[in-house]
Amino acid sequence: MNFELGEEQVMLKTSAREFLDKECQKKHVRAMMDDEKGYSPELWKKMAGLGWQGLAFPEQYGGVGSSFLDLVVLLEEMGRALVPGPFLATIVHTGRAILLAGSEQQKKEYLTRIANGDLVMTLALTEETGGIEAADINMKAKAADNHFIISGKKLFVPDAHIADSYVVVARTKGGVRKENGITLFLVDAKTKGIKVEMLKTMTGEKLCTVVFDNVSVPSANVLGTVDKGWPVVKQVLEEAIIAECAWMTGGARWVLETTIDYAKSRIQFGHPIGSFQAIQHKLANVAVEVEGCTSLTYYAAWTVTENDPNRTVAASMAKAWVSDSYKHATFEGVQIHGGIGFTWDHDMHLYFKRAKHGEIAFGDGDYHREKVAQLLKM
Amino acid sequence: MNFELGEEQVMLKTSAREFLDKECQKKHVRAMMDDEKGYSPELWKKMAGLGWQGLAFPEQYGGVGSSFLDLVVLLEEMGRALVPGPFLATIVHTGRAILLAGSEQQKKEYLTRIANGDLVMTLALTEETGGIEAADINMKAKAADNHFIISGKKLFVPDAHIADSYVVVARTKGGVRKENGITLFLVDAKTKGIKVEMLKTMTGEKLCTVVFDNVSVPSANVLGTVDKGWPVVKQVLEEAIIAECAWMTGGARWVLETTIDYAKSRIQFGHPIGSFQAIQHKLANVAVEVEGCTSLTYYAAWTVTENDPNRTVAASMAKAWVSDSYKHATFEGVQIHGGIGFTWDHDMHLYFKRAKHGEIAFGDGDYHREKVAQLLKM
Amino acid sequence: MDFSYSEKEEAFRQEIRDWLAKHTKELPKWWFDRKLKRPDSDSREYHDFGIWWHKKLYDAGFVGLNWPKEYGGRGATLIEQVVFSEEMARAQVPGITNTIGIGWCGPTIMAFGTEEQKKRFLQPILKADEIWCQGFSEPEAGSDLANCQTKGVQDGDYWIVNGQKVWTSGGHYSDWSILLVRTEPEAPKHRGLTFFLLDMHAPGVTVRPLRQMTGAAEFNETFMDNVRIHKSMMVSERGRGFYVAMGTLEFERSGIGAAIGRENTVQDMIEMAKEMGKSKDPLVRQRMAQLYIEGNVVKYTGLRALSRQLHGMTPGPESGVMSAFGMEWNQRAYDFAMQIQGPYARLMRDSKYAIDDGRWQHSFLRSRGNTIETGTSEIKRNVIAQRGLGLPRE
Amino acid sequence: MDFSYSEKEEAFRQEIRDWLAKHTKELPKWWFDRKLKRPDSDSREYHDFGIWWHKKLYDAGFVGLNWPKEYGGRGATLIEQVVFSEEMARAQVPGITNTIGIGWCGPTIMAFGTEEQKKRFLQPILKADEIWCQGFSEPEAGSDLANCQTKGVQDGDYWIVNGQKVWTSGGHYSDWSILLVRTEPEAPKHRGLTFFLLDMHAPGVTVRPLRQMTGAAEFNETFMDNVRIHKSMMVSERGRGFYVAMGTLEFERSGIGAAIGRENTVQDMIEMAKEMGKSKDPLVRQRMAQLYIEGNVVKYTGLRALSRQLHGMTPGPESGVMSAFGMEWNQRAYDFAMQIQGPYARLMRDSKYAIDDGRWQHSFLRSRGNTIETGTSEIKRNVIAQRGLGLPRE
Repeated sequence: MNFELGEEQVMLKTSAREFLDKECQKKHVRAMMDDEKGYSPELWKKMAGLGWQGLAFPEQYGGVGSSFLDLVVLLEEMGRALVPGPFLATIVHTGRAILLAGSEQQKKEYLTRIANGDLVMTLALTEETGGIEAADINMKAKAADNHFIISGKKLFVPDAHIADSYVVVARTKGGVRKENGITLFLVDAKTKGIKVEMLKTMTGEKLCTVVFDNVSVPSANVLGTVDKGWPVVKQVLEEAIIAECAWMTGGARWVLETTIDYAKSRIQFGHPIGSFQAIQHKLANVAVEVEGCTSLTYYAAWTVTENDPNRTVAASMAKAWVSDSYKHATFEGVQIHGGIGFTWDHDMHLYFKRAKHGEIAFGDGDYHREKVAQLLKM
Repeated sequence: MNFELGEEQVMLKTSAREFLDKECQKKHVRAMMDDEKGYSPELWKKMAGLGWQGLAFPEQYGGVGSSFLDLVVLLEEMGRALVPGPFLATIVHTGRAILLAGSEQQKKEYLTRIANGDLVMTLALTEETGGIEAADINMKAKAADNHFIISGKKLFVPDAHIADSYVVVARTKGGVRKENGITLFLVDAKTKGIKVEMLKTMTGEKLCTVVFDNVSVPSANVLGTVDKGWPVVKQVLEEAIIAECAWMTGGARWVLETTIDYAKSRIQFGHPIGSFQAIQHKLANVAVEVEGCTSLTYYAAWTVTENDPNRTVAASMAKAWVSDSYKHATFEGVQIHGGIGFTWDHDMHLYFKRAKHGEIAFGDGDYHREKVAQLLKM
Repeated sequence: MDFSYSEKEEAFRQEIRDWLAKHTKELPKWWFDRKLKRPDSDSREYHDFGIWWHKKLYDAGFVGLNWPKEYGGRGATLIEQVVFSEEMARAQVPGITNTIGIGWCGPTIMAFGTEEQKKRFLQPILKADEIWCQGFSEPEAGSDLANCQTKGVQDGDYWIVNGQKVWTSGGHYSDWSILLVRTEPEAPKHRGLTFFLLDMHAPGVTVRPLRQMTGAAEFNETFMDNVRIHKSMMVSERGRGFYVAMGTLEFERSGIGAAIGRENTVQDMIEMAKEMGKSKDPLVRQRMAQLYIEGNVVKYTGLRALSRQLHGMTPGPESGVMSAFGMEWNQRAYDFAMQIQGPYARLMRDSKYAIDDGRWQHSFLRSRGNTIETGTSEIKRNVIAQRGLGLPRE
Repeated sequence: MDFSYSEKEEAFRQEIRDWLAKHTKELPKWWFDRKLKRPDSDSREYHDFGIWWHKKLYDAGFVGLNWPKEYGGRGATLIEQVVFSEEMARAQVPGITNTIGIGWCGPTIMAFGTEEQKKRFLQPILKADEIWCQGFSEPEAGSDLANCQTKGVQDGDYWIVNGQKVWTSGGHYSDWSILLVRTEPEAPKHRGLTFFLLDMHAPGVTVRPLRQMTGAAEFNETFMDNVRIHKSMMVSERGRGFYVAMGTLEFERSGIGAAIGRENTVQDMIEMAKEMGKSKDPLVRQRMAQLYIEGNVVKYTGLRALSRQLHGMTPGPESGVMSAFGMEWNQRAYDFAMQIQGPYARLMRDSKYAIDDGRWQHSFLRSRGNTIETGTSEIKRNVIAQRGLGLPRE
């Protein structure tokens, strides 16, 4: 047993930190908030050059063959740097789905291109309810010969405006058991009948509506088995949740460290404010919370790597905790920074907003606590 | 408009404080915890001599004719002194019910004796569910000619072991609308078929089970109208809740003041601990909460005095707030006192336990917040 | 103890109601309909709208309620001020503008100013003909105001002032500012400051917008480069500035308007929760009820503080206490409003699908400044503990 | 990073399981059935029961896992200690007794004691033949240990000790105590203390039970009236006592047992909530899940701290952090347990209708001591901030 990062993980972390300190400064993050695309294709290519996109994919699909746990180490650093772009959407939300459910040919075709940095993808999952239960999926896909016709609207689809291709979650069969009758499709973004519209978000991250108007998708593009897509979505959601937690944990730690530094140097009443007990105790509490983020996120990532049966509860525990903790860290971060922390020019608000964004993504604290209660068989 | 105590209220408060400082010291409170009766009949008589039992009853029934608001001023002082005995049970839970619903003869008979200090009464309301909704009342009272036969069990009845007489809430009619078919009875404690058993409580306050085994009660002892008792219970509950809040607020203020005094005098690390910011902020928070207790309780008491339509929501707001605040004040009170606050010999734990007791009485914070939500038409 | 109003007070209430019944309909549609777009809070349009409404209130005699009649105010009782706040909040109409001028600068001039200053400044403040802002905070003097670094050097009848202020609220539309300047560099920190009235249009004054995390720029940085202030613009004496400023900060509004504003916020949130299909969720109900209860705690505790004032008693801990608590209430409320919206909470103003055109998102972000801008929560708790509860300073 | 166990560790786990399978059934019925009456925690009966079980564990080689073999311990790895704690907690059997002796006094003697002291004391500590307690706190030295007033004056080969200690845990059953004494009244506070081993049966030692708010008296006051302590009972040097004591307080248990104990508590609470018909209440479900999650935070953060230790790194903030958080967890959990019971929460042990014979009530009251007894939450947060996060002292 070892709860510390291994040597290679430390190297990955260190090199990622160095790379991002140089290539993804806050100036870049801010520029991308207003940028039409929302990411830098050059940076994307550079990351692919470092093997990041393919980090957790097997070597036969152009990947590095590292574990999900290793990916989490990287994601933590990316979340710390607030790297703008479709990384989570491409690698975790869709890449992992293809790895899980794809045919050999699909994996070869898609994962290799993702790993090379040639393909941007996203998952078209949520609809107007905003929910992530099977019952929230109402978009219809009707079987015809050799193809399916998809119609309906997806909401809050990240990076759909730049994605080359989507994994679309649609309903191919009705019935009482909502978990049955869901199918995953690989859909080319340029297919006729697709309309993408960008929404304006608090973080500047790009979320879109994607309207499907009688979009025809070849049957060969079904990902996994027809009507049996939900278990795949469930597993991908678990991994997406843990990835989100890693991203958020990285940000939370930046907030903690930055605020500690500020508290050490900011003088009021002749003393550094970090010497005041009220500030010390606030920061001690934030430290407890951030350490908890790391602990639960790594544990959850380990359960994915090991395919441990505790995976589901571990993911929900992590998300409930990290959702509350990151947000709280940024609340205190702004407060301890005082006026300067409330300005647009200080970077704190970038994390503040990202924390709120992350809290909401894939279910908030209340949602995941209820999940935990269910898993405890209450 | 005036949110300060009037001159007479200040006098009442001051004289009550002086009287109780002398007559109801903590030694007495502690002795009564283990005492079989749980109160001092001598003290009871003295209080009656001061007009306390009859304070809020009209003069024609031997009372002083003061308002409910005045009673609340007194109750705050009694709660501060932790006066042991059946005051709330006799004056508020039953006395107010008789005042509300009793016939002229019943009022004369019962209220006069209560005011004189000759009668101890209690309300036999809750049953095994512990709830205070109409649906929780399942004890049956069957009509026969000129009398009713009551059978069943009441739980958590305060001071039943010393009460001369009970107001019993029983069901005289079944049906879907649980609010219909409830009747109140004045029952002599010595009636055949009544068995009282004392429970052991955390505070040493006396709670009992009262078992009614075919107890015969004359029809003349019906309080109010047969089958129409629930509205009376509802109103009495509101008054009981506000009375409980006043009692608790008095205790909470003792905790705040005592802890401030301790924090000023206790020296650690060469300074009074009250000079440490962590202690200052804890106490500032408790002060906010205790001030809120006073504000909401007095407002609620005023709504009763004025028969204001906001009475129901005011009572629930007060109880939700006071339940949480008194408890929190004692948590911090123990903590700031450190080891000494955790001992049996220090008085803090008497308040600590009474706060928990009060939190639970007549619905806790969650219960009353839900009530408020209903009243806000959510 | 009596929570009801006298006949005279009720008559005043009726006067306000009658006025509101007539004039409320003149307000633009976007004011009432939370689905409609409203101008940016830092825009000229919004500012002008505020002045327009203010002048209506002024004409009706509703501005400067608490100011003495001799200075153009109404000389209203505290209770009448409560009644006014209640009615304004209940009607959900905008309040007065030039709030810093009327709430802080005017009273400071009345208390410490010369006859000349009173004659010159008070009337235009009331009418909002001259807008005022506040120049206390500096980069190195946030919570620690006595650490003010802006320097003033005497030069005949003038003072030459150099330095920088931050968090000048509404500085870009302001005509005048109250200003704290270090004039006695040799004196102990608290005794080296002097209080001035600064013409914001004077040569050498530069105002630069300070953008907040909301994206708006309600505040400014004010730079003073050899600004000349005539000695007649000094308030009180040399070296007394810190104490004048502390006096200024005591002129806090009763907060009653805000208290009733909280009830409106809860009502709006309930509506929004219903629209989102969340109003039956027991967790949502608990938090909403708690917010409502807390709002009432602030309201009634504020009224108690007022009562004490009314009876000539010094305010107890309950007054300061509620300031911090009320500010934190905003933060809890708007965070919760975001939570109710779920994934929709991420959408901002001007976005398709944004709830109520993103006003909750704006409030959520804006509310984080509340526990900083008029003294941090931490400082307020220190004050409660030390002044309210009598705990010792270290 | 790897959360799984090695073969050797799994073999050790099997050894424990086998032993438990055999011996668990020897435990009294009341240990497992929360409906049954259990002896008072401060009673002789309960104490003797603890010793009986301890000796079984000792015979099986499960006591002093972390003690070096040369001192009679098992020299187990940290992970093996975790495995042991896990299995004990999972089986819900009692732990060892003489915890202060084994956790604090023994390690202090090993680290600072003389050869003679090690020979004399270590073995009886392990076997629980001699029970130890701790004599640090005094009425005027709670959080501020350096303020110790108990006086020691040298008299030939002896020290004459006078003073009073409080919060001597289990003092009434103890044979020996570690003791902090002021021997150099002229020296600065922190340099004037000396660390002794005190025979609790020595003439002049009086132990008086200190009743807690639970009604039980787990703790004591210890009075020393001209007690003679031989100089051979001194640990380390004169004047070094404060530093030895600080070292003692560092020998904190990994807390892993407690972490898994928390899972058991949550499980028991879920059972209780079901019996009370409250397990479907969404508010109850939220809080229960939160407690479970928090329990896991403490568990995995504790394991991370252990890992750092295992790899020879100094523990990060995560170790101290969790101590305060874990103690506060108990308080939240038991307060919540009371809430679930509604009106039944008021009933105590021995009362008809008391839930689980009042054990939740006892835990509720007892838990309030948790954030005081091994250093207050406030002190722990100071330490986290100053040592863990590197914030400056004022």
